Amino acid sequence: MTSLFRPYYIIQESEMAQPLDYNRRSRLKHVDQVFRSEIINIIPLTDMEKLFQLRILDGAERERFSFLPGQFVMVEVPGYGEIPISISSSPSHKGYIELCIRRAGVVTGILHKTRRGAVVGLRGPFGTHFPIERMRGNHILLIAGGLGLAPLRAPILNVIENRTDFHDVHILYGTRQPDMLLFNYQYEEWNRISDINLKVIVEQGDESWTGPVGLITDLLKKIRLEPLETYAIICGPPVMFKFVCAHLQREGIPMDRMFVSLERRMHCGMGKCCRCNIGSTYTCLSGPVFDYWTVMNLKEAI
Amino acid sequence: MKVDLNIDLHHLTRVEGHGNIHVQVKDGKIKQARWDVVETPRYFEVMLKGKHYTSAGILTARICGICSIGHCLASLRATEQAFGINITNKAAQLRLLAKHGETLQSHILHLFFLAAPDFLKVPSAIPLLDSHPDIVAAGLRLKALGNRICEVVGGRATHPVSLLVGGVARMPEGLDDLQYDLESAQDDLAAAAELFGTFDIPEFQRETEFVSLKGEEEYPWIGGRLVSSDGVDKAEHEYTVMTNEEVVENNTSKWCKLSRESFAVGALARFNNNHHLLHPQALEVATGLGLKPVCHNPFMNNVAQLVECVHVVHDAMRLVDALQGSDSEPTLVPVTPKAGEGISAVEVPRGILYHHYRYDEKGYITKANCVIPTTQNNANIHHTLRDLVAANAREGMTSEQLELLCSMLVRAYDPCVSCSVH
Amino acid sequence: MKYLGIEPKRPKVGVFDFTGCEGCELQLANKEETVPAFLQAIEVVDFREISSTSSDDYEVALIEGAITRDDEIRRLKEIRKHAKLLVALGSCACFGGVNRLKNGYDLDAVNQEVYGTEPKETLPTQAVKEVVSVDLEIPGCPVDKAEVERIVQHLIWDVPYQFPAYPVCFECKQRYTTCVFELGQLCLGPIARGGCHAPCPAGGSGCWGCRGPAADPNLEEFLQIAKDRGFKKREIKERLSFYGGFEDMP
Amino acid sequence: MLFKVLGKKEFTTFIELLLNDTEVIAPKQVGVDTSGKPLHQYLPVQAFTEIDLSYETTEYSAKTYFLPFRENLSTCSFLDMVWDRQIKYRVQPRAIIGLHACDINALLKLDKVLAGDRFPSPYYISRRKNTFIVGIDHDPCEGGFCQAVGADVVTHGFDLYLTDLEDRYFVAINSERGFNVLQRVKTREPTARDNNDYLDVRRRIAGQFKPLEVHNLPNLMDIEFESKVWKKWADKCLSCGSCAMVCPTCYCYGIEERVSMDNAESAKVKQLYSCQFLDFAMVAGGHNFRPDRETRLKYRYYHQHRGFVEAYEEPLCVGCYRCGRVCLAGINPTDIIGDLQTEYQE
Ligand SMILES: Cc1cc2nc3c(=O)[nH]c(=O)nc-3n(C[C@H](O)[C@H](O)[C@H](O)COP(=O)(O)OP(=O)(O)OC[C@H]3O[C@@H](n4cnc5c(N)ncnc54)[C@H](O)[C@@H]3O)c2cc1C
Ligand code: SF4
Ligand code: SF4
Ligand code: SF4
Repeated sequence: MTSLFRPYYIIQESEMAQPLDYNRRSRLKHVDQVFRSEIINIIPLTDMEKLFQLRILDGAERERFSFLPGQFVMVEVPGYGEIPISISSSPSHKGYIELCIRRAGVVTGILHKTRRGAVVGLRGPFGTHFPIERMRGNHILLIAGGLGLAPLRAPILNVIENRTDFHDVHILYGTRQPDMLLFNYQYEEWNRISDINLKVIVEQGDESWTGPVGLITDLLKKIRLEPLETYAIICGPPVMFKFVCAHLQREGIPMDRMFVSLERRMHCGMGKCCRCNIGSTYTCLSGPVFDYWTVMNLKEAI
Repeated sequence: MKVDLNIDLHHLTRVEGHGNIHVQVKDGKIKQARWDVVETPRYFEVMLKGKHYTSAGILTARICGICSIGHCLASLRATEQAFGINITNKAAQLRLLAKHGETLQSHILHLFFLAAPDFLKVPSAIPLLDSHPDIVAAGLRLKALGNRICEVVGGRATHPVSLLVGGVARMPEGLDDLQYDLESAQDDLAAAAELFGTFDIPEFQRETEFVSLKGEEEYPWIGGRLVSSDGVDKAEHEYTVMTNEEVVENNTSKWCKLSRESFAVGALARFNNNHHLLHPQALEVATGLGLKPVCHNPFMNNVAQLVECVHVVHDAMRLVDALQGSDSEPTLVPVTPKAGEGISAVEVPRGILYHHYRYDEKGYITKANCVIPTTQNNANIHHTLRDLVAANAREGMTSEQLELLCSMLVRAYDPCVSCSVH
Repeated sequence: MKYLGIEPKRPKVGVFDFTGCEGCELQLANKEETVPAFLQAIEVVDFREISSTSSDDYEVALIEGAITRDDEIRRLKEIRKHAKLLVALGSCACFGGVNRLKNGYDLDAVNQEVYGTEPKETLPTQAVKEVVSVDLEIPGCPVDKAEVERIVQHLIWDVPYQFPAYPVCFECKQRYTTCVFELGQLCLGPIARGGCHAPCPAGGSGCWGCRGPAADPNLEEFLQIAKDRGFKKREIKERLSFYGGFEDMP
Repeated sequence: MLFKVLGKKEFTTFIELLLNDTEVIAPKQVGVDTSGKPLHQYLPVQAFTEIDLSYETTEYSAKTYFLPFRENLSTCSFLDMVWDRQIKYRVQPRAIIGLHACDINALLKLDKVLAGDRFPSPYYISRRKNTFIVGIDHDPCEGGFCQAVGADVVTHGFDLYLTDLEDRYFVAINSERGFNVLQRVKTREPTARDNNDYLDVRRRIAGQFKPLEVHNLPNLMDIEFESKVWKKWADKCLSCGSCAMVCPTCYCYGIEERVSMDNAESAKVKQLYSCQFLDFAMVAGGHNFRPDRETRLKYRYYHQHRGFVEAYEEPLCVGCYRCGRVCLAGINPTDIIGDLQTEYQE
């Protein structure tokens, strides 16, 4: 007797033939495959953060990989775990991506121990992005606190590369101490570009610090805004963006012109594990980039 | 003749628990030859007081991490005796199977990982990983088998969870796999026998009284009459006649005696008293390794353990067979506590173990007593040590050599020191 | 073996036993299929129960057992001096374990009962952390070897290890075990720390809480549940005090 | 939909056919509770006699056959800097007999998240497509409120669906696979009497449910976000996750990766998790987005009766009441929803 049921092999089904493309939300089912990617360079930034340059090993996959500023990837170190990390490099940059990673736990701890040449897994990109297109022709405020510069660096680079599309561009960055500043080797470059206003502030200075001391909102107060023609992107810890957004709101910037990137625990990036839910909104699908109005409306968001 | 020897061994290694060996020979005269148990006392008998009957087995399992199943079974049996409960045949078979698992696990641990390094002249089994990987692998496989049996029946390898007053919680799953594993263990057992055949077991005889359970139709493990090779024969509840515990100086363990100044329990005692009930295959191994009853060489306890390993593997196969074909008889009978006294004797790897409880009508313990095999052996170890030193304190013997010999003697008893100071 | 370019360091480990059943030490030799790999990942420099080599040169000290005598206190303090990382292995070391049960009695009377006229030296049972500072506690009676392996791996990688935050109940459910409350027995599963894979309820005994309380246990509600189901105060108390892990709870 | 009538004897033959061919999961009695009521579980069965189709409910849902409590997602073998990944999806066909409407509806909801949507899960789809489902009608179970959440009837998501007409089964066929398998046994076309009897049974069942107001929940959840009801129930919560384990629709999970002791390989294991656990929303550095029981308990209801509705126009909960039954503390959806409604009315 022939058997009653024909096994269904998912990998042989026609849908599976499509190439891996997370951005186009393909119907592809092989979502657990990762791009094997090589760490091509490791650049220490501070005691806690390192910048990793990663190149997807497979040429065709590398060609196809594209992302928008604000999106994140899931980085897997097989055996240790998989974590969401915002892409810190410019979307126009093909060939490799940059991830700025703080040592915080198991996976990040192991990543900080790896050496150039090690291969990790990447899935993505996932999530929403900053609406750079919509921002064209407006004044831009790019504000980061602490590690918030990691997700903000992609829009910064994107804006710089397309500087003529925007009016005034302000980049404001604050950390607790001078030795916690990220990418400090780049400020010089960013500052030299005429017409970009970069300001850095720390909460506590040290002997060598000559810049301003205080909170990020102190920098904001010094900027004259045209609220209805301004877009703002704010990345940093919740307390920080709450204050900044409240300030900007008072200045008259509409809440749906301010964008923040939220952080939640994540295990899949694909709206399955539920760990990133805010209320019942998936941060990985509807976020991490939200406009401030949505954030205000999400119960338990901040 | 001028023989001066000194051994001052604190915390003998490769035994369970803390004990010291002190030997002093001056001018060929033994000044002292001592085996002192210095383990910290734990007072389980007191802790048992006021405990509910459901706690007793779980608590007493913690007397010993190696023979936890033995303690648990002795405890359950004592409670069942007190309440007048008869467990079903199936439960008895399951318990015996778990016991066999423990015997195998414990004996193999001792033979391969605690005793063998002496014969192979290394400080532990760790270097054997590189030098004798096959031996280590065979030992680990056999030990794993023992643990698997315990796990399947008892729910966990150490400190069982399925053995309850009234029987066994459930019929285990995975008996088929177990049968397969038991059958495949034959090669490793043969290899073990071959290995021990190559070992240089010291020639040393000391006339000893051996105490064990008395097998009627089967090699004895759980309950039954108590015998000694000097001819004492008592019922289970008369255990105090067999043990005569006394507190001694320098020792946190008590000492026991019967017809002589001390007696021995354990694999060799069981073998000497019950060899005729061993599985033929086990007897064959015994003969092959030169173990014949009545054997008075304490070092041969190692061989007796190996012989028992062969026996329990075969007996486990028989039990698994019987259990697989068995009917729907329950594994657990209802328990109603009542006031009373219960005494049980169980042969655990290191010898005969007694638990004795008195219960109030609500099922709480009012008095408890446990007599552990190593407690019974300690006096004998001590006295044998002296004779061993006397026989070897001759010209050419160095302190190091004698220390090794003494250590090997103590290890041969496979003492479970923390047990003995429960 | 090297992985991702990380050279695993091989920590020098000493294993030391105090008042206990040595069941936890025995676990180190259990889970036989990985014993060789385990012993290659660490360098055992002192482990009296299985080895005759001894040394003071260890980075990690695994302490088994509770502390119940003066000489043990001295020995433990000495070990603390040598060890970079001192680990309490098993419930005896973490909470005092079943040994703590004796603290409920007058020690002289206890001694009298067991040793008659020749009392032996003994102190009230203490957990290791009550005597010296402890860097890591691995609870369990006995410890779960798989968990020990994972913790050792995390030590080798030098990344933090997090114990499960969930109670035993969860693992029970994952094993398809019929709730032992349903069978009329008491169980500490709802408030005891998981990670053991719930052998006891599955085996038919109910959980005795050997791993101590779960993260943020709801003791109040648990007591209510136990009471509602007809369990007597004495029984509940006996259960909670069994391994000493719930000692600090109100 | 096609309908057929299957005699009871033929039904036995039919099940035996399945048993001979494939792994069969069915309701099986596993014991009795303290009050003597039989306890059932969906478990693998070897013989027709082990199956008890008259069961009221099971402690666990059949979810575990689609979303196992623990599932190995992939394994990696290492070689210094590089590694090689292997993924295996479960493809062995399996049949589940005797699912009630709520459990099939639960699968349909899981389909929406795990098989539809932007990133379908191959692990789930592979199990789902390889499972042959035979449902069965039954009288409401105690506590069940499936009718209120629209889960008491099911129109698709199964292969065959049985309605017991005493001496025969009325069979609804919903797949080609179901049709083909049924052809191996003798069936007949339904007569007018069969149809009538079938509709009678359906009517009888439908008439037995107790009402529970849920249609306003999405709104109510927002309005009652600060309600005292949450604290009242959360104070009882043991954070043990039992509710999520037995629920047919809870699908949250965590990932655990492990390296073998010899560093030669690793496994990525998915473990179903529960939003009631303390560390559910905890991130590195120790910040916890839901540190207290109240927000965690509220979240579960929020997800089921508001978030899911927002996304798919229907609640996630199918009203099987398993979470209510399993909870030692007596927390249950009917009382919580009832409390919310009462408070709202006041
Ligand atoms: C959208 C997004 C973008 C991020 N971008 C960056 C970045 O550019 N640079 C950076 O350094 N960090 C970033 N993070 C935070 C980063 O994901 C966590 O620091 C990281 O997950 C910690 O992992 P661990 O294994 O080292 O920590 P552990 O404490 O060991 O965490 C264990 C697991 O918990 C989960 N987890 C813990 N913390 C977080 C968290 N904060 N967010 C999400 N999951 C978490 C992960 O699954 C992790 O594997 C981002 C987080 C999100 C959600
Ligand atoms: S914790 Fe348990 S197993 Fe470990 S030593 Fe103590 S009594 Fe023995
Ligand atoms: S179930 Fe309870 S008693 Fe058993 S091992 Fe787990 S925590 Fe310990
Ligand atoms: S929430 Fe409760 S009632 Fe609803 S589907 Fe899940 S278990 Fe059933």
